[in-house]
Amino acid sequence: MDNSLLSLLIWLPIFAGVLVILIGNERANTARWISVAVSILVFIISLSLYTEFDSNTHLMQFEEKASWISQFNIYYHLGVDGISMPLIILTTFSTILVLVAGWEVIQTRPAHYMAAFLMMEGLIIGVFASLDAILFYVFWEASLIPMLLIIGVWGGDNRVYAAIKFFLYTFLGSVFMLVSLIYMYNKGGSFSILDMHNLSLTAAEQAWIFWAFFMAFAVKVPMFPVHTWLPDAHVQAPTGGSVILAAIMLKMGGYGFFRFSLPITPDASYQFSEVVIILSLIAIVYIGFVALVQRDMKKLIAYSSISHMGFVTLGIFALFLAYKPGAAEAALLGLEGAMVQMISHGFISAAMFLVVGVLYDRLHSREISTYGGVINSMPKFTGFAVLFAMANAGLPGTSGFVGEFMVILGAVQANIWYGVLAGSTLIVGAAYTLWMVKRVFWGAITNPKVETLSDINAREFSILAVLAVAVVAMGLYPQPVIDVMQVTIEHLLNQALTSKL
Amino acid sequence: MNNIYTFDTSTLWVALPEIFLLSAIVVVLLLDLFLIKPFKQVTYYLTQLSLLITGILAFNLIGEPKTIIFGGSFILDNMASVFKVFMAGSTMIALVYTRHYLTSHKLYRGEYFVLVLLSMLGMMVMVSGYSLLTLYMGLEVLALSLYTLIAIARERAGAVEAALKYFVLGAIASGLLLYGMSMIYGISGSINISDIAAFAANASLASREMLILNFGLVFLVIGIAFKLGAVPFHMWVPDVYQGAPTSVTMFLSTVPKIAAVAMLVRILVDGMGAMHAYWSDLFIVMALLSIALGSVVALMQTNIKRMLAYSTISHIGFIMLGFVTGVVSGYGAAVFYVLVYILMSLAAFGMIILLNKQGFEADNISDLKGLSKHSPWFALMMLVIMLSMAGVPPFIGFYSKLFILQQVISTGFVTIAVIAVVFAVISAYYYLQVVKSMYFEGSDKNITITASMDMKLILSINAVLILVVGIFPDFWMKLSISLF
Amino acid sequence: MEQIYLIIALAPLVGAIFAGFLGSLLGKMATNVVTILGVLISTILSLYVFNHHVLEGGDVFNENIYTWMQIGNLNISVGFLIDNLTAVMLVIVSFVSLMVHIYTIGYMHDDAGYTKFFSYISLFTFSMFILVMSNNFMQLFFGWEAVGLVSYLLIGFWHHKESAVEANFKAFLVNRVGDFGFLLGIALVLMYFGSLDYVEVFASLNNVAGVTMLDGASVITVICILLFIGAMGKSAQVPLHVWLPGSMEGPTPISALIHAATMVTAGIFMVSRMSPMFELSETALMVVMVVGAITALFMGLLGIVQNDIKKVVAYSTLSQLGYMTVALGVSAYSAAIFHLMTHAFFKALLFLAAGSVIVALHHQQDIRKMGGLRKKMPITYWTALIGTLALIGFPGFSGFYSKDMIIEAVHFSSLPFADWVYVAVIAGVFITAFYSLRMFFLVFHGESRMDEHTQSHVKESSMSITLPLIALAIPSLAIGYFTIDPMLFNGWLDGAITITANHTSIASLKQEFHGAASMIPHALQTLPFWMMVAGIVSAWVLTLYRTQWATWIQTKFHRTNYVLESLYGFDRFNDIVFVKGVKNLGNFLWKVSDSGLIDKMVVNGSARFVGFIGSVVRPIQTGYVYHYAFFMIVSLLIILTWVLFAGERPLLEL
Amino acid sequence: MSSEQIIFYILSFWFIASSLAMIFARNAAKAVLFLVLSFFSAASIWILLEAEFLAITLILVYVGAVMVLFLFVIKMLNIDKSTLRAKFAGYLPLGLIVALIIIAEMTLVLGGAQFGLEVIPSPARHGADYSNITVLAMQLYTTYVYPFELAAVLLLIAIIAAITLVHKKESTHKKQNVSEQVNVRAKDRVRLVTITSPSKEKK
Amino acid sequence: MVSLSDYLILSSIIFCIGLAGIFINRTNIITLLMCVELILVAVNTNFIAFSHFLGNEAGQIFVFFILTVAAAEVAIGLAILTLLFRVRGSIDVDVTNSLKG
Repeated sequence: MDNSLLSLLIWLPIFAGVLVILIGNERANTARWISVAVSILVFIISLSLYTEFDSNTHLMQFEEKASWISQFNIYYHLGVDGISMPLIILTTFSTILVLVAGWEVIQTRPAHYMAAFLMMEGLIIGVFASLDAILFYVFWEASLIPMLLIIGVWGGDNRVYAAIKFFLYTFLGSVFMLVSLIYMYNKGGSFSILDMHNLSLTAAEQAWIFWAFFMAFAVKVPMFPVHTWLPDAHVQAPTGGSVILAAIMLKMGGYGFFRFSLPITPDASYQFSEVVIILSLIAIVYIGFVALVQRDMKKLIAYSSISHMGFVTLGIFALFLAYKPGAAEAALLGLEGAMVQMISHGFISAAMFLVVGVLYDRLHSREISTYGGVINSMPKFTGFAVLFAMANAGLPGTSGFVGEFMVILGAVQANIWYGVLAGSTLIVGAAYTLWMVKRVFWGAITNPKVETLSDINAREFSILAVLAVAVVAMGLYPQPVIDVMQVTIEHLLNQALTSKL
Repeated sequence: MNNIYTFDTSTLWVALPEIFLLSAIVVVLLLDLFLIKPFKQVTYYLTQLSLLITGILAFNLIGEPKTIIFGGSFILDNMASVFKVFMAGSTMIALVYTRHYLTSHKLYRGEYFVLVLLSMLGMMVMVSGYSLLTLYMGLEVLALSLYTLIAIARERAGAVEAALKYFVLGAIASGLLLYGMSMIYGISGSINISDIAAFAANASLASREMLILNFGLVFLVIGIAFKLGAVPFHMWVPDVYQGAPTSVTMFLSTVPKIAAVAMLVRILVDGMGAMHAYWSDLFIVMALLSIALGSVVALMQTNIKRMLAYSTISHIGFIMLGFVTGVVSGYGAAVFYVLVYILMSLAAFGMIILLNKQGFEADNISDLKGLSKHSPWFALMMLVIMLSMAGVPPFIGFYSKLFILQQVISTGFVTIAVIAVVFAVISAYYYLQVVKSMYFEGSDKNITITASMDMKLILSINAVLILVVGIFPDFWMKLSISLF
Repeated sequence: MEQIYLIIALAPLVGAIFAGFLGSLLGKMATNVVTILGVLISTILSLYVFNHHVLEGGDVFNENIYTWMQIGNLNISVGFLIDNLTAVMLVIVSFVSLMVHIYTIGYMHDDAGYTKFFSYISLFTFSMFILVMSNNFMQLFFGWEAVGLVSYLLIGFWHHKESAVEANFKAFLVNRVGDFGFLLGIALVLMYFGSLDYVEVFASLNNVAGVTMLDGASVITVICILLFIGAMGKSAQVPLHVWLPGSMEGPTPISALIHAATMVTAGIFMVSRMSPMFELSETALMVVMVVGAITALFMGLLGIVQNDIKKVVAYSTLSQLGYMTVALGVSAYSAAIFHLMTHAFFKALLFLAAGSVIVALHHQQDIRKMGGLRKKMPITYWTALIGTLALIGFPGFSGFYSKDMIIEAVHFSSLPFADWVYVAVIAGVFITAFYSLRMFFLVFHGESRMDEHTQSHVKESSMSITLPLIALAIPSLAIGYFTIDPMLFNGWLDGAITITANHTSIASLKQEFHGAASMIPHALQTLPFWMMVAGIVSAWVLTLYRTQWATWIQTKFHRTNYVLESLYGFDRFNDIVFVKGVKNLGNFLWKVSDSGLIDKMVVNGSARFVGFIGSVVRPIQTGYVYHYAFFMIVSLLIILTWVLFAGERPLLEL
Repeated sequence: MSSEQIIFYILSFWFIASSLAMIFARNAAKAVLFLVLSFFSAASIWILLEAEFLAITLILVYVGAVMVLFLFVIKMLNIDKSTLRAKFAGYLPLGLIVALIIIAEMTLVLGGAQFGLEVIPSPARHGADYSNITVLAMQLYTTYVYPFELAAVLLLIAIIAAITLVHKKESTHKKQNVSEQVNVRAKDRVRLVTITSPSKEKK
Repeated sequence: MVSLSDYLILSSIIFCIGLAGIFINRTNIITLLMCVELILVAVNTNFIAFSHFLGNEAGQIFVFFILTVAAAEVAIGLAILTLLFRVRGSIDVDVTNSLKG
């Protein structure tokens, strides 16, 4: 592969999206075929990131650099390392699923729907691949636009509120990041993220910058107490939107912590790590309880997403307390656990939302009480649903276990009580997930409409099967994923532990 | 004594664009009188041609060394030439949109074009003005033409009311400005910017000169703030934007901002640059008030023109922040912002005009309902425009804000930057209202677009530019900085 | 050898996958052939492994199969540790599983989920193998949860029954509570030992022995108790026992395999596996012992008032698990494993027999509606009799040896509260005998209380059902006699179990032990035997001889009866505190805190606040031009004043 | 007190008094006349300042033309009837306070300390040969030729504006359009309509 | 002798009377136009006074142009006023508030 692999990954879907818009809704089938074909192509191309990836170095790979806005030394600078590469592949992977899932479900303006997702794919890849802060910010914000439209145009009854809330919430979060990026540019004369890693900052500066970043990333993750956009957005978004939102967009926040907060403001991260950890634990426990009483399936999964993402932030920020000189394993467990959790959550939440989507397409209700005894009419589907539910509950052998396991192991070493609180998700997580499974899938049929449900068709089956394979494979053998990020994370750990003061 | 009073005709070429334009105005005016109905369109084309030639003439002067003629009243520098080119270009675009509006609202009259050209002339005078007197004269030429343009829809009560308000307040503002000018003249003994600059540079702190300069400065700043439409001298903006015929609003909200900024630069930067510390304090307050009030009050609006008026006030706040920095690159950022703002504002009003139907102003946000169904392309364009105004990347509006913020932060005003971005987020809400209307809400009304091809084409190019320049903003940023 | 171990583990998995994905295509026959074949291979190879390790004294096998995760120096792998303990467990699991597989052919013959069922039980077998063969905590946890998953699926196998669905949810959750402790224990192990590998952990036990945490608690104690909480969940010790009776909602073969013979004993196995660690903490051992004793006694009592045939067996399982736990507590790990083994056989037998009855009576489970089945179902009768006698510890039967050893071990224990526990386990013997025989008599003896229709159809079950009964009856009868010596005293489990010198129960037992045969006459002189006899007699009296006395006792001791029938109120407590409490808490957090406070007040509130400010500021724009002028002029005044007198550089001083 | 001062103060008094009278006048026409009085005072003061040309211009242009225009409009629109000022009293005190404060501040700034005779002495009076008009004219047509041209443009705008805004075109009278009449065709006059009878349609 | 300061203060008073006139006056718009004229006269007086004391004619020139502009302004102002009268039937300030908010 030549050097412009990442550019190809970014721009191919975006231009394909434009093309699909031009094809128009009238020729919907052409649009669908092209979209799916492009997404598969992009996925295949992105796989070469994995195959050609050198996991023995923390340095950026597949780098591209060209002057963009010379006024500010802004470069079109792309590159990936062990943190971003898996997330890019996750993105390309999820997009295929979403496009296939929307194949016949989306009947209003199908071409635009497909185009929005394709463009979003490109933009999100851009987020993960950017090595220039402004380029990053541009992609970061731009990716809001297609999501805004996806929620607003194809969403549920209260979509307008949800879409605008989503947009403003995340927009508000990220503008502070912009200010701090500019601040660092003024200080260091470069918008390159890697240069910012080496920029020396005083304690006060770090604190301000840390919180500015925190605003941006915490909203995106989302962390307690800035999470309330998520349930609304998820519930109102069409299935595909929820999937991308949960599977990828939330990861942008976690990625931000990895890429910006830890290396740029290590001392502030250390100083405020307990605050973040406590917020994460609140997210895990408190949100777990909130999830338990939800009556809307999507809302339940949305809340469970918040809870699961709490592990990501917990894992990241536990490193400072878990690290002991000479024994980096605990800190690494947390950090890598956070990464693994992000990827795994990408699969599982996507799967869960698709599961709800399958039901919603049939009965147009997300209320748990509408269902009951679905297994009787949809046994195959229930099989998948239960598998994913178990993964959501963190059952060993599924990917859901790996991240949580690692983070809990790490957190316990930071402070036993962190571990206790985090571990409570074993109970609460199982409770809300399986209670929903129980009320939706098991039992006798109470609603006559459930009886008429037809089991998943080949298209739905294949989507769920692919996800199931991914979930189980990663649960049984996570090492390949860890291999890829190991060196990078170790380097990151060093950065986070090296004081800038 | 007589030898002081000279008039050197050999330097007149420097004012060639103005001279040409004035001649062209006379030609258009006279020709229009004799044109019979079927050929009325000739006025339009002639106007466009005049603007084109004016623009070309101005373009040719780019790169000429700084020249001051007419006894110090007139300056030719790169800023002046570039601004003139931009003004000519923007006016041409505006006129493309205008023609559609005028025909559909039965306002098509030759005088309209003459007045636009006259205001253009006034703005060119302002841009090149290098004495308080010429600046004032240019300002009045512009203002009087605008009053007339607004009132040209004379059957409409709103338009007349808007014109009247603008007129009365404008007159007061002129009075204040003149009062300030008299003070500056009285203390410095000259009305030439260069003399004033020299005087201000030499005035020592806490001296009598400083006191009077400052005293005059307050009035000058107010006069300029009024022209820009900054809070608390913004009251005319929403009423005039709403009341005026849309084509006039479009013109009024765009090109004159360049002139106002040019006047600001001439008086405050070129003339009172030494007193930056004094006027920048005022600017900070007014800029933040503008950003805040513009963002917050716009939330409440249902009329899209009025909403854009408040949004303009907010944008003006950002532009003023550029001048707060007191450094060349900051001024460059402000100029960049102005140019970007004009590009966006033209497109936004162009969209409103595009949606006009025979005699019906589509100026409520709800009139855009369901646009994305009936005309996805233009809905997309409007989306781009609105998000760009909100400052969302990758559109050009983001880079202008970025540039300003970068400058503001580098001067040490981090808090100001934070306040500004928070309000930028608030303002995003009302831009989203437009997006909401277009995309999220259906409508049983069938929106048909009746505009001619040239209008559609130019509008599309205009909107696409918002994206394209957004992707490659480097040149324009550099250009803006190079003007100082 | 590695291949053999792999085949043992994977053969059932292959069967499970085959049955799960292709079962519906291939039909019932192919499904059960494949799955049974898989388990059969495992059984044969298990016997081979047993022979290799236990009988021939082969070396302990401890190798990693693949690296699950490598972080820094921390290696977490999937691997096998095969020693005598594992070998014994393999045999038990594979044998019982094989029997249950065969039994299922008949039992589930008409069920719609036939192939699925086979898939599940094969999957279970695989998971159980992984659990017992594991050489590290992660894999142990994996197996631990995997058996839990299958248990969940199988309890809810008849998913149309609301009670079954309720029960499996409950089972999973209660197990999760245990797992929560277990996982924390594992995390602490990693924290203090730096490894999750058994061998490495045990090797560095001495380094950690004196370490304390959390203001003085011994690390080892904390870890052991946390791990034991896991065991409590899986092995259904009080108070985490509440799920086990409910699990009887599953098909009977499951009750036999999972909820009697194998899975529930995983906790016992785990603690035995961890014996080097538990040995270092008296406190932990004591906790184990006391919990076990409470379970053994009080769960047995509940068996008395049960009328559901499976529930009675279930409570007896709880009680027997309590015995095993007690044995663990007094460091008689081998006795626990021994009882585990015998219990596996006779309890599986009892369940299968119960199942046979249930099938014969068209899924009638209430023992008050049975009676007099002895004639109609002779094989079931005789095998059930063997099972019952083994359960109550009738001398000579397998249960006799194992239970007697446990009682004696408690007797020799020097732990605090050991005396009380001794009393409890002795009392348990009476209770066990009483409820077991009560059930036995009610089912097989006396008048038939069935309706006409059922009675006319009752007949002995088919071959596939009776065959396993017979196959299980043989070990239930004899295995105790043959294995007590090698298992407890002659080193079958030596390599796998560590007992420190100060825990002398087993050593004392060894001194007392003079061969299996001599235990029988000896037993006649001991209290437990007579307690058992008393139990049998009272059962006979109350069920066959003077049934009205039972009613009298029930009314006379109605309070006690109420306590027992309400199962000590555990369920109600859980319902009120956990189910309702958590729901209320969740609703509070959701409605009040999350959507009320954060979302409505802070988030939407700030949006509304901005809107409010807007609506306040907006009327300033009155539309009157003189207001605008006034505004301008006042602004002029303010600015002028500010510039002249205030600001950073005031120009004038007043 | 010199005579110049006395004259100045008298004129100032008149100036201020008539200005105040103007803004308080209830009748628009009277207000115009008070303004004329103000302009006279102003012109007189300008003469004190030796700006004779401008003083004359003020009288001629303003009083002679602009004020007449005002009066003309007032009479034309018939708006000299005094309308009651409903909320007049409410705004008066506030307005006066604001105005007084501004005056006070301006006085502070412009007072003797800055522009007193000690700081800027009164210049010597010009001699009899001084022609204010000549001096201004010399500059106007040389140095200030550019603004002068602009003034012309401005007046042009005023003309265009006045005509554009106020001039009524067609509405007042009908007129013939000869070319239209000549070029008319028959089909422009008569439109042939095919009328289908409803009964036919029904079948 | 009359000092420059006196002239300036006089004009400032007139200036403020003009300003005050605008917002305390709501009889009709024509009075507003007259107030504006008052303001301009005040400014002119400033310029002339400065011009006189500085011995510099630029101020007077400036006044010349201000007078021109003012005349033109009045023409346009009155034109707009006439229009307003046509569309509204009144030139009361109080009724011209259809645009607000």
